[in-house]
Amino acid sequence: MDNALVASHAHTHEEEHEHVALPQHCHHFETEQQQREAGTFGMWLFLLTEIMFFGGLFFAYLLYRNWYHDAFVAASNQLSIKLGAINTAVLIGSGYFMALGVWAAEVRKKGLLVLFLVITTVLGFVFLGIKYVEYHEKWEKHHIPGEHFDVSEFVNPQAYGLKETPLAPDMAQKTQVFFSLYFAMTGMHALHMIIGIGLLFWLIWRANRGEFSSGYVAPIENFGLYWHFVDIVWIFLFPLLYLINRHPGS
Amino acid sequence: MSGTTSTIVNLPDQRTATMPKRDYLNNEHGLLSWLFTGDHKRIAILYLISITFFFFLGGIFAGLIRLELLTPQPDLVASDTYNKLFSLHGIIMIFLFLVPSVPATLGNFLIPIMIGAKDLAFPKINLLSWYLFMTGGVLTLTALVTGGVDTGWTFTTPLSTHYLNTNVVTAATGIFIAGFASIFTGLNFIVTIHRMRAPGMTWFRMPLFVWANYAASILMVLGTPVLAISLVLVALERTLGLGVFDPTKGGDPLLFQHLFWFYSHPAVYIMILPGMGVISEVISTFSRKRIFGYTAVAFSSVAIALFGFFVWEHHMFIMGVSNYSALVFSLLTMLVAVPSAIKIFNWAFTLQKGSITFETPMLYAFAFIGLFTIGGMTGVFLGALGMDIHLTETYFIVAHFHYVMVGGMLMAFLGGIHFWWPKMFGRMYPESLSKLSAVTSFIGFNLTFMPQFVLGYLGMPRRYHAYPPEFQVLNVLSTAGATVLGVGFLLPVLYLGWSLKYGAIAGNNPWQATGLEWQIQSPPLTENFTEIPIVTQDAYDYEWLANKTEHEVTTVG
Amino acid sequence: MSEYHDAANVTNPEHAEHHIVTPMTYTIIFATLLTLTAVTVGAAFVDLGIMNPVIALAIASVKGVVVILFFMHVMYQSKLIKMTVGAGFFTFLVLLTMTLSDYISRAWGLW
Amino acid sequence: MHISPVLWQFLVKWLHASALFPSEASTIAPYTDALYFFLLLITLIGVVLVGALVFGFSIRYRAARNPVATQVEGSTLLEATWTIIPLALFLVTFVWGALLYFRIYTPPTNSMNIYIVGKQWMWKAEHPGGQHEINALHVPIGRPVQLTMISQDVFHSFSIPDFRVKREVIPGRYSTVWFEATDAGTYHIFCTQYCGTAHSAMIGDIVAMSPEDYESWTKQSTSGMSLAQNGERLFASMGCNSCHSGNAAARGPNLAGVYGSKLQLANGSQVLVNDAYLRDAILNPSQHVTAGYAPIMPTYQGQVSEDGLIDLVEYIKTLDNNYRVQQTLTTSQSDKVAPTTPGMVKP
Ligand code: HEA
Ligand code: HEA
Ligand code: HEC
Ligand code: CUA
Ligand SMILES: [Cu+2]
Repeated sequence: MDNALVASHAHTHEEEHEHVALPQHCHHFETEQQQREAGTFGMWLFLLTEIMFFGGLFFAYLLYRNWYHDAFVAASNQLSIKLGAINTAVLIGSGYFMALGVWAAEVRKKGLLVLFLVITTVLGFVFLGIKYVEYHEKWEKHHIPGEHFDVSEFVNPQAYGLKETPLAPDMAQKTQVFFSLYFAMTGMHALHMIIGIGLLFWLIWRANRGEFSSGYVAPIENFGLYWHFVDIVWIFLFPLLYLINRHPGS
Repeated sequence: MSGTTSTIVNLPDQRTATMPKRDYLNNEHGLLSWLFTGDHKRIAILYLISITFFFFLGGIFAGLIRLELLTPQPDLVASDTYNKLFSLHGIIMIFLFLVPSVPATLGNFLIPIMIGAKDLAFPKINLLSWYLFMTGGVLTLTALVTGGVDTGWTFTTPLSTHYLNTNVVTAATGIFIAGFASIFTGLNFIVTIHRMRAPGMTWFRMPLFVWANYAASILMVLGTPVLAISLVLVALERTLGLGVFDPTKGGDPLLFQHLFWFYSHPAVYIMILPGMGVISEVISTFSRKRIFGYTAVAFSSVAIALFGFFVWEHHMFIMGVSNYSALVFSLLTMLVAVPSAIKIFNWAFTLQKGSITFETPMLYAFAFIGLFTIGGMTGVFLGALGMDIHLTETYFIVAHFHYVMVGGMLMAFLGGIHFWWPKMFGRMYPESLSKLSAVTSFIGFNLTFMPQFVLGYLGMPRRYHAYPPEFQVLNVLSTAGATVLGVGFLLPVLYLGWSLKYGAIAGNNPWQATGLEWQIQSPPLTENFTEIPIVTQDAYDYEWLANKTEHEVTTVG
Repeated sequence: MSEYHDAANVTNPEHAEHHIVTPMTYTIIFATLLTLTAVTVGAAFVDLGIMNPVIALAIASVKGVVVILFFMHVMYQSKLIKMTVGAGFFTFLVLLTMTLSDYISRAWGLW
Repeated sequence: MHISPVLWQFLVKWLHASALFPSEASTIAPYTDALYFFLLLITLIGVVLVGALVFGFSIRYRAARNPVATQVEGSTLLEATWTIIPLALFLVTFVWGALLYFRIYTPPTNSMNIYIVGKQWMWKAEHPGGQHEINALHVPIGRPVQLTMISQDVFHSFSIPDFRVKREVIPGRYSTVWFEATDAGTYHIFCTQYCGTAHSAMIGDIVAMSPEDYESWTKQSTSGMSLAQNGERLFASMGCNSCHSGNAAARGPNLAGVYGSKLQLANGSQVLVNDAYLRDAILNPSQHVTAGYAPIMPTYQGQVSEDGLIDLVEYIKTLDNNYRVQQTLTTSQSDKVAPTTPGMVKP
């Protein structure tokens, strides 16, 4: 064998890794440090794609918000700020427990880990539940874009007991753009939540078997990154969709 | 190396030569061992088979297109069918063939070996990527057999959202999923290149092939999701009646194009950069010389990737974008063309003072240099605002992008396949036949697409099923060329398949090349290296190689 | 804090840098985020003219950054990760500004 | 030995039918061709240069002649050379291309205006005099012609290769292009933007004729009503005149002479009133409310076709006093609210 080419200290894994040879260690990695860093880095790269994915939607929002500001204000005022705020808190809470879960895994507390993951999941469901209530309301009010979209509430708010300033019919039509974006953005976000909850179930099951309480925290940590990212998207969606212009008057 | 031989092909004595007993191909047996493999080399082979299939499918559509255009009248197929033909030709060739071509096959196979790693960072994700690709491919095929899709590969709204009743959603879903395959490949490469280099393998010791794929990976990771979201919105607009791009609802159809080209311009560099990487390896090997201006070539890849994100609007110059921003984008387009020129000249000067031999991969590399220069320069025509007005949406564009994609990337891909064939399968391809096919496809190619430049300047619009009779002569030439070209592309499949069993045994390093991949057995072991190498030499260090071969015969296994 | 500093150094056999963020930190961050949410809701009801969206976005950005730095541990990560995160937002910014260059200047007229 | 008749036919056809360049039939064409030849030239130089290097080195340094390669690291000087020279050439190209672009997309002020409506899959041309054409366009030579174009459905693209002009025809928004034909003759119009099934059938002829011929053509083919006259009828029948009567107390602003002026909007900005603005003011009135008026104008979105809009726009463009408006008001008054005060007629 070519000596110039081969590490003199080349370690084959079984012999040299006296410290730990976790079962999860993959053999194509030199060390676990390397494996773990690669995992985190890979996860972050994946999150970059998510940034760009939502980025397209955020740009569309930015554009139309400037074009059709009045329609966006009126349509946004149809959203329940209370539900939105509650949902923000719920999601932040869920993120908080996810973070605690990572900590629990790091300090190898199996019981706590499972508990925290379960709370995270429950809060995720609460979020989706509230979202469902909101969607349902839009459905009843015919605010879902498409054939049945109805602008009468914006043209003639008084008839619906609203204190809003009425919109001219042409501007009222543009509320449909707002709701299109609203459903696209929150829908994509909810889809990410649903995928996340699916993964959470799997992680809880594995955590319960003690897989993550012996020093192998990468899956928990990386899932945590995903979950927090979904949080961040919402952190931006909330002000953009719910809080455009809430003060009475203009 | 005595250096007196006129060829550097260095085959082992054929009477005693043997294939290694154990390698990645015979390590495990059975279909399942392939379908569940985590080995980057096997996944590369899976990809190779799949994209070859899609290439020929796309090629058959191309053949039908050319056949229809033989006469000015719309006589072979109905216009709807014609529209489906070029749409599927474009979709299949781009998303299912060219984007994954070099990265997912050669890149998958070689990048870990070139940097001295045992596998990509995430083997399972690598396998997942192939499954996603296949799912995307199958969905596209579904769209094809259940009635086709006729949006063109650009899915322009509002045409795609409101005016067509073909399988737009199925095809878009297919591309969406195949897009994630591409994202995962890129992600895997970036992590691997950052995190898994062997000791001593510094950034500036990496082969340029790795640099080029690294740059392309960045584009895949950051660009593809924007395509994904724009396709999602198109699908939602079709199915649920959302109004983000719909002008009758107040949306801006140009926004779709902004998002689409934000991906699809960088995508053209996803398509060309890995091919440029191949060319660097081939040119260096067959001139037995370090690449001239290694750092310049390495950085120009990164520069192309970076600037590639700033020029997309040049696909929309006459579409109704602001003329001021058209100015900005035109200027940036001129800037992005420079790094490509740098590469071309560096390759040319690599030949200087070399000791050049002309094996098949080298012929393909020469074809690349010539054709890409023409294709790239005509890109500059299109980037010049006033010129683009006349040329856009004509056959001039069709010729431009076939010159860069077929003349550039496809030639590079074929060159790379020939170059690394002995490494992948341990056997040589037949040299004279392959030279013949390289020359055939070069001639056929020029005959096919050179007349299209003229056609384009004469004004023949693209995506035309019938055309005024005065354009016929040039179209006949083009169709004739396509037939030659088809033969040129069909031959390699035949003789490469043949060589799998009957080719001469290649040995570890038939080209006497310097890359780490050539220092291990061919075909490699599943784990690539029995022991992780320590790298002490730069890339393309032929003195190191000469000294090394003087001292010992390299065998691994 | 050091109590949780993974004394056995098991999660990270070769490098000891891996930082375990304590529940205390998490809780502080959690409280900050909730406060900021309340602030942003409150600010929405005050008429600040053009500053309204600016403030809302500024607060959202602060929240986002806090989440990235602490919940997502970027604060304690290598330079590579920090640059990766930066690259993502940079590309998003490119998408934003370069596309806007079209939309903003369309209104300038002449053509 | 003789050439086969098929081949001979082919050669003859080749020589006669496929000129390598389209005819230069507009004032723009020579400018475009000039840039084209410049670009061809640098391409040729580039390709020859690269070819010479590759082939030259290949011959000089082939292994048979040069068995041992000499390793060379690189050269900053050379790198700089082939960065700067192409960059300089590309920048020249950019400037040249930009100048040409402005030339092609900046119509002269004295150009005559023709409206084009694109729809799947035909072109409708509407001359101000009321001549309508389908898949054909008659224009005089020696006179700048501006096309104001819009699509009823998807993107199309109006291309006249012999004039070297082309412009996207966009749904929901006017785009313009101009040319001045120089040679009488018939040239192709192509739709160059893929627009669905019969995209390749969306073609037509542009007939450039001498001013006299054009004159007589206009006379022959008029349908009796000019666009503005059509517009006037619409203006009355759709009730525009009830608000835009020009009376001091009218609910809507006076439209006479508004075209080409600068309007002060309620939100403080100023706009130039052009065709696009007029169209938008009818469809999306609340998006740019004129200062001093309430946003009461209803939207006519979906109630008036693109052709109708063109008629209205053309009418408003030609409106230089309110005499006709008042006339129509009295004739179609019965079902309309009468203006409250008998107004004074503005100049
Ligand atoms: C592999 C794919 C690929 C590559 C690499 C490129 C490379 C380039 N492309 Fe191309 N392009 C496409 C694929 C590609 N393109 C496709 C698919 C389309 C059509 C999409 C559709 O509408 O369907 C398209 C369309 C397209 C357009 C849009 C036209 C239109 O719609 O109106 C433009 C406009 O600027 C353009 C420009 C360029 C430029 C400037 C480059 C540059 O990067 C080229 C740089 C290279 C060189 C410049 C050559 C090397 C230079 C030298 C050797 C120097 C020579 C020496 C001297 C000058 C002395 N391309
Ligand atoms: C990787 C990308 C790629 C590749 C490799 C090709 C390869 C070819 N393309 Fe394609 N092409 C595109 C990408 C590509 N194309 C794109 C993106 C479009 C735009 C689509 C759109 O408008 O939306 C396009 C459009 C396009 C058009 C314009 C259609 C139109 O606008 O109306 C034409 C016309 O000549 C054409 C021809 C060809 C030919 C002759 C080949 C040849 O190189 C193919 C050669 C290969 C074979 C022929 C198959 C192998 C051989 C056999 C199986 C033997 C038997 C076959 C015969 C003898 C014919 N292509
Ligand atoms: C109910 C009254 C009313 C009717 C009917 C009406 N308009 Fe208007 N129009 C207005 C008012 C008020 C404005 C100014 C405020 C604004 O811009 O919305 C206006 C503005 C305009 C403008 C913008 C130019 C300017 O000077 O502000 C145009 C053009 C116009 N109208 C055309 C029409 C046409 C064409 C019709 C019929 C198809 C029509 N209007 C019908 C009330 C009306
Ligand atoms: Cu209209 Cu193509
Ligand atoms: Cu491009």
